[in-house]
Amino acid sequence: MSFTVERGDALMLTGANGSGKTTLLRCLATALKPDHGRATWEGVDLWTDRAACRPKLSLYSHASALWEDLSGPENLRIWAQLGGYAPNIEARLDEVGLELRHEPVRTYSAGMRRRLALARSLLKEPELLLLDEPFAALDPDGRALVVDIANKRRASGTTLIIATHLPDEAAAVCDKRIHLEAGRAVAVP
Amino acid sequence: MIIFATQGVIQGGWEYVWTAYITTWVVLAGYGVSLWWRARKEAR
Amino acid sequence: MPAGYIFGVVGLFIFALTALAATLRPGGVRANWEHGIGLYALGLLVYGQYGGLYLAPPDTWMADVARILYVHVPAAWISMVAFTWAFAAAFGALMLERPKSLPVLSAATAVPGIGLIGLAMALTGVQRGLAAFFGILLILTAVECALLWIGNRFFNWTSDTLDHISEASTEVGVVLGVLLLFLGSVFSRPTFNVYWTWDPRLTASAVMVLTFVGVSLLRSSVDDPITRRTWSNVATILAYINIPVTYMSVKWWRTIHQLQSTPDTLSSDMTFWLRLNAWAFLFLSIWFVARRWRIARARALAEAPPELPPAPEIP
Amino acid sequence: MIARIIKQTFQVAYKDLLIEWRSPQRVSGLFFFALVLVILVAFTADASPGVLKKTAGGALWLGLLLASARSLDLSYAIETDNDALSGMVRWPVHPAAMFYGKALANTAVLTLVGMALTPMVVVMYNAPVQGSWLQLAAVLVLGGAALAAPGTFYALLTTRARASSVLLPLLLFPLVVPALVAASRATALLMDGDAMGEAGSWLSLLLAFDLLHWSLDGLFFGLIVEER
Repeated sequence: MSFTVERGDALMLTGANGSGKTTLLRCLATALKPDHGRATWEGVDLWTDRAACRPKLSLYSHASALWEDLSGPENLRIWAQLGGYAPNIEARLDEVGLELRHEPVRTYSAGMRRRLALARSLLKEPELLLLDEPFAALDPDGRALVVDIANKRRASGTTLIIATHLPDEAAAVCDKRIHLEAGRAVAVP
Repeated sequence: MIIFATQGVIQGGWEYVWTAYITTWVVLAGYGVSLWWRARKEAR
Repeated sequence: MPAGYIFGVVGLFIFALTALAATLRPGGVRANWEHGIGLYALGLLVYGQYGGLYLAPPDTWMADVARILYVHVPAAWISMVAFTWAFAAAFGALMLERPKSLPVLSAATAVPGIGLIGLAMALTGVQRGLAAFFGILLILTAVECALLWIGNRFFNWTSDTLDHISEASTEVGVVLGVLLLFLGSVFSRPTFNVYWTWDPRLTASAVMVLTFVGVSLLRSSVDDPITRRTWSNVATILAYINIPVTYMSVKWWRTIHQLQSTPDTLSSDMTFWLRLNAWAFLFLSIWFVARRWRIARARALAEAPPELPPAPEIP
Repeated sequence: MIARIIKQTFQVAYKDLLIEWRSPQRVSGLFFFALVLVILVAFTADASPGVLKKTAGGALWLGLLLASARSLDLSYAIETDNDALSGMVRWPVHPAAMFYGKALANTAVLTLVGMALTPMVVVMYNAPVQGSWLQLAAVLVLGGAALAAPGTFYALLTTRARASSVLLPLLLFPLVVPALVAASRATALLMDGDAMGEAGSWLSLLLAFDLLHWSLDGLFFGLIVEER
């Protein structure tokens, strides 16, 4: 398969479990070396020049990359420091609808973790935001929040690629859609 | 039996020599056979 | 030239000839070319062991027990040699992932290497030894990089080729090392009256063998081929570099003096048989490595993913 | 670039130590684990007081070594729970910073456990320190660093490999034999009286081991941390 996204586009990837959505996103996020073929971002190869691409990309997936023994604000602060980003923690938490809590992440509910993980992936202010099942484990409020955040980012020029089982929710953000079947792009059923 | 060098010279000890040589041959031949066996298994 | 060397020269000649013939053969490499050196090694081994048992003179102090040396010492030397191959191949496998850097690195190590050797000529004492050591190390690196470049350019060597050689050499080294430890124990019973002494040589060998057993196990417990290659090559390099440090540390730790088992301290008749057996072990291990390399290559082919059609170009 | 790596190194180390600080049961668990081992060595050796005194250094370092294997496993468990390690690779945190940060934190934990363990060994093995306390502290720091650097390296390999809990000791323990020998000999000499002034040469061996592994392992870490 081969596809191109323009800057500021929002693309939806759909398909059954095991159709290759997550693998594709991980390749785009430089988490996985493509066995075959290649992907570029503004002409720069995503894998061979991954050092240059990584500051511009952000992947939000089921792996939250949070440290369980630290509190939510601490997690965000450390990630911001590691990347050298402005640690505007309270605004970030507010954006994803979390309060400033000092309990360790271990005590958080599944939905709260998802929101915190989303806040973490937004710390970078990425040019390309990859969302893997962003609506999973979230209540209707949470889903609306994700749609809202995604639309805001898109308006400010961020490119979005969303892999999801819920095309109806994602349709509120995306205007393009690719349907995958066994690793190949097929017509939307 | 071996008498541990009372006057400096060790006497006898052929049983140790034979142990050493036979072990060497068993190990080397055994490894060679295992290589042959594994190569055959891999070829199938 | 001492009499023992002629057998080595003949063996290396056979090896070079068969390898060259196999490489230059039109229509690809013929399987089993390494049997030539294997048969030669077997013949040498039978002759050498017979000589060690019956033809060599008994030692002045250890009498007939010293005959164990004709298997013990070659096992020690050649297990070390096999680990050296494993190290050199692991380094090569890492370098061949970036083949373009090879000529640069070769030149960048050759120049200071030659400079250091020149410096060593002018120096004396410890400084001379140090300069010579690092000079030789750099020149060896330069030579290996040059060889890797030639192999990559003209003989289609890849990272995988050398990784398989490293895998094979590690296993052969471990087999010889285990044999060495057992023989050392058999030898030490009549000479020191114990099965095991904590002398530096013995302890360092045991640690060395255990380290490489660990490397082999690491290799067998990683599933992804490329990850496995990188990890085990790095582990091989670290394990090899650790050998001299281990030896130094246990030497300082317990120093029980022990007869030196180098040819210089033995009578010339004994050195002849020692050399002969060492050559036999060397060629036998070359044969083993070659056989084991084929198995590793066959396994890699079996687990390789199926070929995909070429990817479309990105506009 | 270098300044950024150094900064990230300390940030990673700070993060690891903060996590240790937040769950102190981990470090205290390590301490008691090592203590039990030290006691068991004395029990099983069943040696006379004179001999026991000589084994004190060895027992201390054996306890620390076995505790270090546990502690290294745990130091990666916090990263792999939610895949924070891959998150750091892609953030991107420089591999060298990840290695040196984690190794520094592990060194700190091991040295701390060692320092708490030393008085226990002194009392139970009846081995009062006759050498200088400063040198003993140096042995603990350098020895902790010597276990931590290859440990941080190999623990990453083994957390991702199959049969990891068996593999780490098999890979790590033979490799750290020089450090173990040097640290335990130096400790024993400092406790039992260093008539020949040999402790210094053991310390320099330890230092050489540290230099070798802190440089090489940091260099190679980038090759192994990336999931291809």
